[in-house]
Amino acid sequence: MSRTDLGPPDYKEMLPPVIKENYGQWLYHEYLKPGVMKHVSEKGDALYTIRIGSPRLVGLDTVRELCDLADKYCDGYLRFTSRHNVELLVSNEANVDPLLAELKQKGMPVGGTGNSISNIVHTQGWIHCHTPATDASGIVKAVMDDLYDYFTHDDLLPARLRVAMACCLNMCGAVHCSDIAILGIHRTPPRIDHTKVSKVCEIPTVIASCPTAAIKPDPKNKSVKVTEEKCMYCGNCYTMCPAMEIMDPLNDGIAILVGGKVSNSRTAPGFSRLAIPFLPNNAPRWPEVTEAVRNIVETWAKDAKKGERMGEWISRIGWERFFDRTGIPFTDKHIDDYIFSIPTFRTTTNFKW
Amino acid sequence: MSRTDLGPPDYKEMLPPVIKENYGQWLYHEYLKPGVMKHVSEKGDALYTIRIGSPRLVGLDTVRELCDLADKYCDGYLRFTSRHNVELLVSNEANVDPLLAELKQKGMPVGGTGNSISNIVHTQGWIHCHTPATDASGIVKAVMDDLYDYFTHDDLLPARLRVAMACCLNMCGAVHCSDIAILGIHRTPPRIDHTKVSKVCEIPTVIASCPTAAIKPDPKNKSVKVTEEKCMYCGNCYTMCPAMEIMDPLNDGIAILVGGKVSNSRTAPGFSRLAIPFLPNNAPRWPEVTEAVRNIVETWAKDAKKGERMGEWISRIGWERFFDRTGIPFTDKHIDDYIFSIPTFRTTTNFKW
Amino acid sequence: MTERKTPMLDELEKGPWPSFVTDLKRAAEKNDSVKDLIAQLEQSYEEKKGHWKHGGIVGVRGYGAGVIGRYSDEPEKYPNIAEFHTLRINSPAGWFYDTKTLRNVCDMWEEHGSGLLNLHGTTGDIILLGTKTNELQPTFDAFSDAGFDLGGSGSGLRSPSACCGPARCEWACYDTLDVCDNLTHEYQDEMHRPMWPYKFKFKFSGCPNDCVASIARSDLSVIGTWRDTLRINQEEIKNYANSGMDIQGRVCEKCPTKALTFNSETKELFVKAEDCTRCMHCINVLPKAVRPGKEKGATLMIGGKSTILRSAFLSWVIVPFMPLEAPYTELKDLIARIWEWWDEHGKTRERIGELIYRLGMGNFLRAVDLPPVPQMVKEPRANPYIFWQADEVIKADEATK
Amino acid sequence: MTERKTPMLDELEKGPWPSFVTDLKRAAEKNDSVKDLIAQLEQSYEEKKGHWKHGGIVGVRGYGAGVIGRYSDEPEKYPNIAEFHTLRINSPAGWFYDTKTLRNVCDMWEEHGSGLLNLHGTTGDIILLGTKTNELQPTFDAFSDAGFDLGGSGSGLRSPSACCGPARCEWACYDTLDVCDNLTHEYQDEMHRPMWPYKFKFKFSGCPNDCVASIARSDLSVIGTWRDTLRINQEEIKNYANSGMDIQGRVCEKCPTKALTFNSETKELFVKAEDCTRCMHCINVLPKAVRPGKEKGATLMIGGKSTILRSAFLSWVIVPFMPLEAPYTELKDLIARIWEWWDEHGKTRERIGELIYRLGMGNFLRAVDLPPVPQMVKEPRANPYIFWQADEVIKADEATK
Ligand code: SRM
Ligand code: SRM
Ligand code: SRM
Ligand code: SRM
Ligand code: SF4
Ligand code: SF4
Ligand code: SF4
Ligand code: SF4
Ligand code: SF4
Ligand code: SF4
Ligand code: SF4
Ligand code: SF4
Repeated sequence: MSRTDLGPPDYKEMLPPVIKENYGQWLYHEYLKPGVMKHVSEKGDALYTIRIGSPRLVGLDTVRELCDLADKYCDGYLRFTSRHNVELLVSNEANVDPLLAELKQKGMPVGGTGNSISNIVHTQGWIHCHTPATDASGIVKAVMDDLYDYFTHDDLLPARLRVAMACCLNMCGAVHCSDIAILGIHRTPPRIDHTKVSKVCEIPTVIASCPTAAIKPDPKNKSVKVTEEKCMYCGNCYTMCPAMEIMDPLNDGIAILVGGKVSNSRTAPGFSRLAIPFLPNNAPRWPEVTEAVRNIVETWAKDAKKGERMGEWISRIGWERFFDRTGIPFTDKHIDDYIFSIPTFRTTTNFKW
Repeated sequence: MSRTDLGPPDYKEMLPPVIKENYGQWLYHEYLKPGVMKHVSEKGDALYTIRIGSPRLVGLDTVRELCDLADKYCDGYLRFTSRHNVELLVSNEANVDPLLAELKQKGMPVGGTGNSISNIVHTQGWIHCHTPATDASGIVKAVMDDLYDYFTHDDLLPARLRVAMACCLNMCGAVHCSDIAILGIHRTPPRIDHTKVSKVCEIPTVIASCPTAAIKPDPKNKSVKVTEEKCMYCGNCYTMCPAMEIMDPLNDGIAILVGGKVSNSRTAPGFSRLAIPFLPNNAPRWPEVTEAVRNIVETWAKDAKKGERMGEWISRIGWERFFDRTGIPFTDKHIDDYIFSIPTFRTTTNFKW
Repeated sequence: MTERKTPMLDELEKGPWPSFVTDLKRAAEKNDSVKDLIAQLEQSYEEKKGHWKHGGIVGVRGYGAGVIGRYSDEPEKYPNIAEFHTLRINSPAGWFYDTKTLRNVCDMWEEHGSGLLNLHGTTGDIILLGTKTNELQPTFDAFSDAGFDLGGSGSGLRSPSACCGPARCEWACYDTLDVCDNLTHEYQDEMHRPMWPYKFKFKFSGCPNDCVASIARSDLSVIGTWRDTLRINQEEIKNYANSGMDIQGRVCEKCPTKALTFNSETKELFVKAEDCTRCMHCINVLPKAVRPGKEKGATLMIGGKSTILRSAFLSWVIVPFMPLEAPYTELKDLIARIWEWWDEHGKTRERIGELIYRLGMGNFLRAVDLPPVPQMVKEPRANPYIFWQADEVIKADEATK
Repeated sequence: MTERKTPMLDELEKGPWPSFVTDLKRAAEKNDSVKDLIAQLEQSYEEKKGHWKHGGIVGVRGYGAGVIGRYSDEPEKYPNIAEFHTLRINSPAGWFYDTKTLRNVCDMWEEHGSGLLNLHGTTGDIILLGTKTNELQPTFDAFSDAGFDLGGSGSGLRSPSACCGPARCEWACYDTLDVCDNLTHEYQDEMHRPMWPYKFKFKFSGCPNDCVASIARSDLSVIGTWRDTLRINQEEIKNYANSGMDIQGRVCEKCPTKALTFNSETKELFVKAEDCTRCMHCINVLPKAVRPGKEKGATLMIGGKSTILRSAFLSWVIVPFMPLEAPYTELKDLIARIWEWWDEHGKTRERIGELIYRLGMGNFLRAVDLPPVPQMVKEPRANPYIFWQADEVIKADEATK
């Protein structure tokens, strides 16, 4: 019988020799070209990293192809990044150019370093989850196709650009702190199947799951009822109770949030904030979404100072200008009405016309 | 019989002629010396204002004395400021110096303009209110005595200094947005007189009055009970119900908050924030309070750049440095645990040691 | 009447700042209630404890507000302050007085009360501090005859107040005194007969310096501003520069939007108008050279208040710009809509800001018919908990029909 | 098994970015479940609606986590994905692989499942995407034999993850990979047998650039930092300056604390150490010339999470500096105290950050025995609603005794 609680494999055993020998002794790095980095150690050793864009949802053929490349050029070593790119770890400088040539020939995108867009961190969508308001992989593909040049170049954008996508507001893609967040949202209250509620759900848990206390017991039906004005369609109740259907093809769609970041560089990390409350779910290529994202990216690229990330740009020019310059209409939806709303209100006369 | 709903007297009738003639046509002003301003109109007319510090709680003798001065030097016109100072409105330049001389001789403080401390906005305290945790007029007198030079000079401080004092957390003195706020606080839960509750109070209103839902019905006693861990001694219940005594001489005292402001100049208005959670109620001259205020003022005066108000100084150096430099200990009390606490937490690694 | 030594209060007659104790003592010479007040205060100083009881409901005929009832909790010991109520007298806009009027106030109050007063209360009223129940009506009658009226208290409109504005300040962007006076007269009923969930305050500041602290201390803050470009007098800029003023350092570098450039050669100052947020800083530092623009009006903000219950709020923008010309119809219409909504939905002791917090700005804006604009927020929502109105979504049953 | 046209998905094979559809189609050639998956996905694209049902409880022997159950809601139409569960395989720290291992993963997954995977899931696991209930145990057995184990799911510890740290980055202030690996092994039980109020995540970043987004996406964020002064190599500064880098503009002016001064004559850069908040900016822009200091460790932060329920939180500082050396006893002791308190007081689906929000930092700090320090807050409280502990006040009955 298999053993339990073995834990993950030992990372040390899978590090390339140049890393083992220079572990903790790296001195600096250089960008040789987009997607190609050189790390130099105190001893003078060098490691070359080639970063390749990945759809993240891959089949075995692709993985084996990557292994072939790593075997051919990297002594069998590669890694994946926190944004799900592939990094081929080249110890021998002579292998860099041939590898790049082969990648080019194979059509595999090299890039994502420095002032570029990296891969879109994303989630399951219609591929595998039960609460999505949209697909994830499809939108990511459409957007990355559209922004492809910004991945393979690092001199077109003022700063790095991190886009994330989550198919529902659970936000598994951690879109809440991204330069641009693409977020699937529901827009109608759950539709309750009263015949199922008492069978498949624990009523007190369902009631407790609602952040706005919109759910009340409905003893007559041995079920629950929802005060619709209070419901903001989070789907929490559905996660607790499959009899409260939240998916609604007529109204589900996408919201765009902008200006978040994670790093502490210069400015503190911050949340992405609502730019576009709703875009329709136009599969298979979501033209409204790609267009909206491109518009935001290009407005920023044109207007920001060098080194200014999306949120830094917005905080310099002000949100009133952001809406002006992108041409995005401002609506009541943009104004927070949840727990921490008050600190987001403009409590000063200092604003721009 | 007297008429009702007459409204306030017509302000127009009490304006000095120079104001009537130049109403809305003032062009600029100058500070001639601390407490002495000259306003010049587009027509070239000038109005001289002499600002005098006032204890605000005054008797008729003082008011009549002010009237005498106004009659003698100001054609009978004077006003009061939003911080309860007196302003003598001199139309005839020749009267300025004689008036100043007489004020000096009478010991009436002239100042409060420009980069000075103005009067302390304050409240009733033991003079007239039923919920105070301390007196107001007494502390104000003690602090203004101590900071007197900063009132009569405008070149000792980096910027204006606005101190306010409220005798309980209702904050009638609007201490919540002051450079320095002196605030009376209670520190123990209300002591309930069960025999009186049902007679003098409306129990549901009392329960609803508690911001932390610490009050529950106590049907056995026909009264209410307080969950002590939840009570933060706001005294709201006492305002609704005199049978819930909140005053507690053993524990009542003073908190100091700092760094608030009201004007939109440079930075947005902001709240004063807790610096010292508790100082004892040492009437009649509250030496701990005067000492604490002086320490904060002098640390700021020494350390801030010209033009930097208390809060601007603190936000430049950081709160960690504020506590260092003033020598005030940081405690769990300083960390917010009310509704909007989360946005006050340090959600970045960017801090100073 | 209790005569006693007051060693603690005596300490407060020392020092350079004018002493309220001295004023109390002088007043006590003419008025026995002040003697008791001093004695009770000395006792409070000794015991570190107030000695006033909850105010009962006292007032004058036809009014539900303007009087704060107050009773000593040791009436046997201090019989002259067994009753010691205050009257709030609505002050003239901007707190301008002539001595005739002020002397008259003194005379009336000498006759009817303790002779103590606050000039002014923090809301801005003349506070007549201490009289007996049976003096309330006569006091009111006297003041009314002299052209005064009561201010607000309780769950109604509180006495509005205004900065000196156009009367004494070059920066006033609207007539603070006139708006204050006009609205105070308009809303006498709302002020004198409290009938709302809680109190409501107006304060009027002529510019963003906000000299009446309206943003912090009023539910509806009216703050002057301008829509066009601030005006620069280049001659005066030169004069400042020549007199040694560090314009680059003290003005340009402190401009929050970096909208200013100073040409140190020509000694000229330029503003990038579309970046300026009208913070007043450059105007404040260079009052002779820089002034507000010409297209003037006010920003309306809502929700300012102190701590109770949901902690203090600063007012936030609801109308970025409203021209304010008498008879202020647009402003009054909006006020009517705001009060109506608050009155309908507010819980007891829930101020307008807290109600909006509870029900959301979207609902508020729809109810009072104001268009949402980005000037209302520092930043848009970070959470995805967006409410959709019925007409914004497709009903499943409609679609299937 | 359903063969059908997929005109919508076909559209997603166009364009330069690698297509998941192409990968699906290639996988479908070898695996029927992927054929059904494609067909069901095409239906989702047509209908704009997901077709997965709530996961039932499935798993492997001895484990309560690591498997997400998933069922098609049209099992008759798509019988090969009637069951289509994912396994979460805990990845090696830093996501470093050799091809031998990775090929082995492929072979095992070819045998037991759909052949589709996510490299990686957003928490960092290898996601084996889609297999049947009766394949779960055999899949696990095979992976276990190959040295792999399951990751986390449900209300337990989730698979910790780490940036590449000292393995490939010059800025790592502690050994992210080792801490991650060590703690993951230490807490196997907490990960595999969920028994808490809700999920709990660790993420380890070697420096404040936070390349694993720990501050946003983990309940306990461990971010490298240093206590002393950053190190400047003046030779390299000169090289940068000579190569045309605008050090004044791009570095000094963007330093958030204005701690840097550049002498353009001598081409030297100086830091005022006590002002620097270690934001990394100057280091990021001048990687050859500036580096972190020598006294290294980590800042511990708590509470990071996504939207549910009280909206998203970023982690906040609870320990400004902790040296991190194996066996990480101080860290583990603290974790034990945190979990104990959360376990005792947390409600179902209440993450640690939300619990602290509900009960207050004061209570949290006392419970886990951490000293309050100003580094924990951006700013102190503005409200006066301060709680006092019993031993900080004088009890009335004690005093009268
Ligand atoms: C490989 C990776 C770590 C890993 O273990 O996987 C990594 C590696 C590096 N990061 Fe990162 N970062 C990685 C994700 C991140 C993330 C997380 C994310 O994007 O989700 C962040 C936070 C992003 C944010 O703020 O929203 C991140 C914020 C940074 C920063 C700060 C940038 C800024 O100015 O805000 C730097 C410094 C810089 O580039 O100037 C940095 C720098 C670097 C350096 C230069 C560090 C070094 O000396 O080796 C590495 C190459 C950067 C590059 O791509 O240009 N790395 N880095 C991750 C690559 C993801 C990818 O495929 O794109
Ligand atoms: C008389 C008064 C208005 C009134 O109708 O009563 C007034 C009058 C003036 N204020 Fe004010 N302010 C008055 C209360 C305020 C307040 C309210 C308060 O203190 O409670 C504020 C907001 C304070 C705050 O931010 O906390 C206030 C913030 C300002 C500012 C902005 C200062 C800043 O940099 O933050 C200026 C501009 C300046 O002085 O540079 C200003 C400027 C002025 C000017 C220069 C305006 C003018 O051109 O006449 C007046 C003389 C100022 C002086 O005292 O040096 N006034 N001013 C108030 C005098 C109160 C007193 O007795 O001290
Ligand atoms: C007299 C005055 C203080 C003073 O010494 O000047 C005052 C005195 C009282 N205030 Fe006030 N407030 C006074 C201005 C304020 C202000 C300042 C302002 O208006 O600019 C505030 C802060 C701004 C605001 O409205 O939030 C203020 C916030 C409160 C509060 C808390 C309200 C809140 O929403 O947080 C209470 C509590 C309550 O309403 O129960 C309160 C309650 C009280 C009561 C009625 C106490 C009570 O519950 O019975 C005090 C009566 C004292 C007495 O015996 O006369 N008072 N009160 C001020 C009115 C004078 C006037 O009319 O000119
Ligand atoms: C697979 C994965 C998305 C992906 O495509 O990569 C995922 C998938 C799910 N997440 Fe997640 N979460 C995944 C990473 C995250 C992250 C990101 C992270 O860990 O860095 C987050 C945001 C960070 C956080 O923890 O807050 C995240 C926040 C959530 C939430 C909201 C939690 C909250 O407190 O706000 C839920 C809702 C819940 O727990 O009921 C959730 C729930 C779910 C469930 C289990 C849906 C459910 O309620 O049953 C999804 C199962 C999908 C499926 O069918 O496989 N998932 N989830 C990620 C795990 C892969 C892995 O193990 O490597
Ligand atoms: S974001 Fe929502 S729909 Fe998407 S994988 Fe996470 S839980 Fe599922
Ligand atoms: S969707 Fe969310 S807000 Fe609506 S009822 Fe369900 S849990 Fe409550
Ligand atoms: S602050 Fe409190 S005690 Fe003081 S006057 Fe106002 S309500 Fe009364
Ligand atoms: S003092 Fe305040 S918190 Fe305490 S019981 Fe009374 S109302 Fe509640
Ligand atoms: S608020 Fe503006 S207009 Fe009014 S007095 Fe102050 S500076 Fe002048
Ligand atoms: S008013 Fe303020 S924002 Fe406008 S130019 Fe002057 S200093 Fe700058
Ligand atoms: S977090 Fe810091 S140490 Fe880790 S990879 Fe990123 S830059 Fe390097
Ligand atoms: S690390 Fe950041 S704060 Fe420190 S000197 Fe460099 S740029 Fe300034």
